[in-house]
Amino acid sequence: GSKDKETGKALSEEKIVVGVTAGPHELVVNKVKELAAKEGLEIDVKVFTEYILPNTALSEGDLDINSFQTLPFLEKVNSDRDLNLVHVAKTILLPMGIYSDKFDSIDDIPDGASFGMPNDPSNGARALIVLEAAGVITLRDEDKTTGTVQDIVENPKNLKFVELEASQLPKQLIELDFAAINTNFILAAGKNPVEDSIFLESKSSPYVNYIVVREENKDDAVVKKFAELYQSDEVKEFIKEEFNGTILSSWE
Amino acid sequence: MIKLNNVSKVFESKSGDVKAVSNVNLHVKKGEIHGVIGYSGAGKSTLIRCVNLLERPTVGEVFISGTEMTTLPLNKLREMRQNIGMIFQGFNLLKTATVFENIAIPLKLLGLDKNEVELRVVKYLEIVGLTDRQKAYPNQLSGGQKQRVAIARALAQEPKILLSDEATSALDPETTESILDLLLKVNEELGITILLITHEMNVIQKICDYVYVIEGGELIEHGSTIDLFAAPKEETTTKFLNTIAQRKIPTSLVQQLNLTGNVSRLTFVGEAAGQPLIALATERFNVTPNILSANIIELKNGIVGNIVIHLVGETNNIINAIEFLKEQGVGVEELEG
Amino acid sequence: MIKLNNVSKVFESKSGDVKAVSNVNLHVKKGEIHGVIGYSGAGKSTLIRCVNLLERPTVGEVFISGTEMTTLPLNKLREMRQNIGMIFQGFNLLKTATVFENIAIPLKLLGLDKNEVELRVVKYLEIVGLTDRQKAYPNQLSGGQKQRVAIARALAQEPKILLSDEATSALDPETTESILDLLLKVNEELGITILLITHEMNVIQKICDYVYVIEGGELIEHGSTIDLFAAPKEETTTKFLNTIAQRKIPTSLVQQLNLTGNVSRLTFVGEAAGQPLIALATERFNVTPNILSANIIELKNGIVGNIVIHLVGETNNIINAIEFLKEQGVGVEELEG
Amino acid sequence: MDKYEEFMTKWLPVIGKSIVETFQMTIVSLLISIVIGVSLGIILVLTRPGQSFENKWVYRLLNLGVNIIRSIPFIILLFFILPFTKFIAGTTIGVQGVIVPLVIYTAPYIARLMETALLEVDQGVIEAYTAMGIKRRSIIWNVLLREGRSSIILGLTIATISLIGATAMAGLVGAGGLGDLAYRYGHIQYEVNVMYAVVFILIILVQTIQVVGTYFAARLKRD
Amino acid sequence: MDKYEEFMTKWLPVIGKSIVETFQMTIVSLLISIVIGVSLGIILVLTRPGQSFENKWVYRLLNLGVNIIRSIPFIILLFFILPFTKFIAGTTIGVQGVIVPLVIYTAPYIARLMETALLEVDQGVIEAYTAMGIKRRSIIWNVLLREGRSSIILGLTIATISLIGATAMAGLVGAGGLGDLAYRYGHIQYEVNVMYAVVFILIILVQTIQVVGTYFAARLKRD
Ligand SMILES: Nc1ncnc2c1ncn2[C@@H]1O[C@H](COP(=O)(O)OP(=O)(O)OP(=O)(O)O)[C@@H](O)[C@H]1O
Ligand SMILES: Nc1ncnc2c1ncn2[C@@H]1O[C@H](COP(=O)(O)OP(=O)(O)OP(=O)(O)O)[C@@H](O)[C@H]1O
Ligand SMILES: [Mg+2]
Ligand SMILES: [Mg+2]
Repeated sequence: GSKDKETGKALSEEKIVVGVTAGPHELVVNKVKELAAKEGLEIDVKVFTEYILPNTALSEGDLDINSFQTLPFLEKVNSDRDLNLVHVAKTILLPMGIYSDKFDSIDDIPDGASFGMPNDPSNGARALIVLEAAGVITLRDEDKTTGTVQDIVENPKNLKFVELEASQLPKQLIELDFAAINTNFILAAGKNPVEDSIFLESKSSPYVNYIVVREENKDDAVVKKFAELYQSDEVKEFIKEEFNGTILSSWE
Repeated sequence: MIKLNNVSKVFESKSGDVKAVSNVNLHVKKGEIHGVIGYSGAGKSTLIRCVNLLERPTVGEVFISGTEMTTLPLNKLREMRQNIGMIFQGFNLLKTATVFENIAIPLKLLGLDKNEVELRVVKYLEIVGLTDRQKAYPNQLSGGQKQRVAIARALAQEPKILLSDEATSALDPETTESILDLLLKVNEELGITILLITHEMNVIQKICDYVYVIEGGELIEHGSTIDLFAAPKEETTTKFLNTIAQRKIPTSLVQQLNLTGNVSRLTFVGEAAGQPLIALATERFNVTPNILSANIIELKNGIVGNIVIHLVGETNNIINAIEFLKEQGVGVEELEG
Repeated sequence: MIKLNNVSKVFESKSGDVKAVSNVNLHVKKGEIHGVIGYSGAGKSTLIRCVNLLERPTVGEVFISGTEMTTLPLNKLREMRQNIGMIFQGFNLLKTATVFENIAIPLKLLGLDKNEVELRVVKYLEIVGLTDRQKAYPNQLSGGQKQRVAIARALAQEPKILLSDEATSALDPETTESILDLLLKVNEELGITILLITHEMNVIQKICDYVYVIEGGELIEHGSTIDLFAAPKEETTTKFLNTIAQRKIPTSLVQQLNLTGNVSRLTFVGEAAGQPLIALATERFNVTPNILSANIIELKNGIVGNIVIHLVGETNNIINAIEFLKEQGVGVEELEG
Repeated sequence: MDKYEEFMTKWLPVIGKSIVETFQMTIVSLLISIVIGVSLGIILVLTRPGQSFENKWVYRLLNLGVNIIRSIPFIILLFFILPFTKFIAGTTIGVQGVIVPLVIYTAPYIARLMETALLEVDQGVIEAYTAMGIKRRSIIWNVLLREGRSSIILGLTIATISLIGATAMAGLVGAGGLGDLAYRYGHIQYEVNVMYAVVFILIILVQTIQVVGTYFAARLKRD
Repeated sequence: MDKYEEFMTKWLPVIGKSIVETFQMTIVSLLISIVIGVSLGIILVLTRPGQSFENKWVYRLLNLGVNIIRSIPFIILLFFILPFTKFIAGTTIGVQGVIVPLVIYTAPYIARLMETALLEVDQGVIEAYTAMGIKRRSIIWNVLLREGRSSIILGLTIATISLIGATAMAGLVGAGGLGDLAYRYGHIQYEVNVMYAVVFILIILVQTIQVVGTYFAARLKRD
């Protein structure tokens, strides 16, 4: 458990600490926690509203497992901070969509329109990838998962890019012409991604989320058990019910 | 001008209620200078603060120029106060302002124009002798200098009424003298009405027309300065008077002259003091006067003389001489030989 | 006990340097009471604050019980200060503490045990007459009451040396009298050494052995109280003395008696004051004395008499009588008829 | 040197822009907050029991209002009042959109600091000016604010620095600024040099404000 | 009524847990911050030019240190000092992990507020006690802190409320608490009722602290 802070040892079989970010990841892991409890595994869920710390804390042994991130993000953090974290299993996919209060289709977007996008680099890059997929801009052909507004090579509509806190985009949508918004936030705002979006990220998106652990624990029994519980049918059912098909289980 | 009707003030506090002023009546007519004396804690400051309602009387009425103050709305009260200057026991200067500014700021705020403010400040700084310290801040001043700034501030307002709470108590005699001269001058020339508190009898002696003696919040004695000096009734009053006029014959003086015969204290007041009555009496009744102690107190409105006299002569003549003096309005009190 | 060598203090400020104390020498021996007088702003407070180094002299040495204070390390200075009590011109009480606590807290901090603190506080509260106000906070006290708390605080420390800056200036004569009696008592019984500032000559008269007169930061005159009262040299000193002893013949008294002959002021000091010299002289030289004004000032260590006398008789006799008085040590100053 | 130049060409414009944004946000919201906060502080002091404008209801209401706003953490306040921000500023985005929440956050805070400063002003002087029949408005300006100015300046210095801290969260509504730059590029992107540069700039900025504040407070104090 | 009950059964435990977390964070870091902050404030006042422990270097260094820490917005500070937090607290997450940054954020802030409060204390009384040969340590306790206590309490009230505000960001490091709850459910998940409930609790909490603070400050003030 959390007392076992030294890295390099196998994780405890009775109690693990799992880090998640607030929102769907939290909800799903709480479901996993319920299931685990029945099997004698105690899970302590730590909820973060920030994206770096769950990784550094994992690396330092304050967490045993985390479940909140996509691969591009994990790779960036690993290389930035010299961490040794590895992904062990897929979790959920939250497709990002493009939404607008003013226009019904991407084609109606006028010249010089304002485009709202998340201000954190990972979601920001993702938004640009989605926008490119919608055919509005072209990005530099390097690693697009770390792209920023500076990496746009063509912007025929002269869009203005407004970077905002991801969770507030639904509220501020009225002030923008259109915006890329994460599914969890649009859901929370009472909209349906499938019906309300004017463009939705494809299911083959690289932005699938993963369970992540320290390298030395990747084969630990308890990690396997946690992954199994996560990918169980009960959880799958839970995701379906809870999110109405807007968030997908991505592991088969 | 100032009239207090049955004014009382009670301070409530957890350590018990304090009846600071009880049922005091007081009346200062326009152009008069009245003084309040009393022991420390007698209620003098509280009383004077009731005049401009810094302290609201618990009971009683306060009239200024005929206007009842306690029921006035705030803006009227403010207007009334513009004519009432006050010198505080604790100075109450702006710490962040120089001597000059401490006098100038209130004048500016009272709406005087710039030149007038400048003129007045310069004038009153000169009067209190602080022209060379005008750029100093209060924390760079001596106790007496702070007091003088406070005096200058109150006078520069050129009010119709001046309330003064121990204005000269921190001052040396010379400076006190000059401040008192000034008060007399503004009183005579501008007709300013003054109610002052002091514990220095020379202040009373020099400028007061009338005196109130307060003890335990109550007015125990009051009267014109001359009456009070001539014939104090209460012990407290006497004690205050003793500081200015020795009323005992010094024993050492008694030794100096081998006394036989009658020794009397004569008190001359007003008219009586103006005439050479002793010379007349001694001539007419053929007795030799020997003055043991003479104390002439020059009050604002007259003189009170206390003369301890040794009369030598025939017993009959002495009796007649004393009779004559009494008839002329001289107070006579026989003392033991 | 207290010795200042050539002490000067200059305050620097943007509005110009102020030479508050210039080159002052002063020496108070153990068990003596010395007084400092001078006009407002003369530098008295600054001088006394140099004694316990609240103000560090710009130049000069300060010796207390033989120890040079200005070079002492802080902890030694602190120990020295524990024997020096001080009464401030501005009271300096804790606003957040009651009267009782204001006296008790310093005692506690000086390491006295609880009972002793309690005993002393009760004792000194009684002495300054504030027992019934002991639970009040300073903002609930009158000016004189605050002063008395400050006095009680300083005395309760029972120091070897007491510095007092206008301790009684806010007090009525009666209270002043009782405080002075107390100071005399602790001086006599405990041998406490006192250096005090005052502008009230009756304080000097009653308790001081020696007097310093300061003007513009300089020591312009000093001497034993008797010498100073008998023969003041400086005008400033005279002005201070005038507040206690009328040295002019009241013109009204002159009118009372039709004077012809010699009018002189006689000053008796010490021994001379003890003998019936006037009686002797008038008898021996057959002149008739007429006392116009007699002023006997009882000082702590003796008497100074000022008698204005009218001598009637033959011119030669009068001259001889005056000669005789001069021989006997009486100061004689002829005044115009 | 090369590395240094590279860093400069890449980041200098970004940092420069952030500095401008920080200044805009800080100065504009500070000025508005001072006007509102100081007024509120004065009212809080003057309407309390025993003071010259004693008014139980105004005092209680204001006190409650200030407390309510101070209760809400800035991060929540920022979003809580979005509709209000939109109404006042016309937008909830960018520097313009963050001024309103910053003011709402800072003004009650300044009010409280003012209260502390003004309560220390000697009642005796106020009394002296009251006795002279001087208008209460004049007394506020010429006695209360004047005598309290040293503490007021120290209070405003503290508030300004806290305000700069709060602007760091302005990035949440797209206003940018130095704090946001440090967070996004320094922390999340792990461009540590940017973070150090920004923190260094912030230190210089805050140090300057504090030194100036302390200097004036000391100079204006006269006891 | 049903809806209400449903809300209660679902959220009461969550809110209860958050309240406990907020109290833990606030009280522990407040106590430590007061000890450190008040000490720093006293040193800042006593070592400045003209004061009894005048020491230019200590003063400058401390002043600079306080400024440096105050320069860094909390959100950045939180991450900037992670290694230090790990070293002191053994962890960087949870309530335990947030105490260190909260203290580092609050202590210098309290130091500044103390400075303002203590500078107002009448020099005359300090002088009187110095003249009596009383130890400077005793003077600090019995004069400086005693006479300044009214302002000190108001300052600490302000600091406590700001600290509660800062704990709202504790969610960033997984410490939970009321602010985080409001932020997470209110904004990220749009459970507005939770947000309202939490904001209401915060208002009650802050109002209580302020009322208690104002009451004691007024009671202990004697002029
Ligand atoms: N801190 C200071 N800075 C500048 N000047 C000062 C300072 N303190 C005192 N002075 C000046 O030094 C002179 C002497 O002051 P001091 O307080 O010693 O006078 P004092 O004789 O005690 O007068 P008082 O009888 O009025 O109390 C005065 O002119 C005063 O203005
Ligand atoms: N605010 C207050 N609360 C309680 N008691 C007070 C208050 N103000 C004054 N007193 C008490 O009322 C009495 C009268 O006080 P006041 O200040 O009028 O005396 P005073 O005659 O001016 O004395 P002094 O000559 O010492 O200045 C004193 O006993 C004092 O302690
Ligand atoms: Mg009084
Ligand atoms: Mg003095």
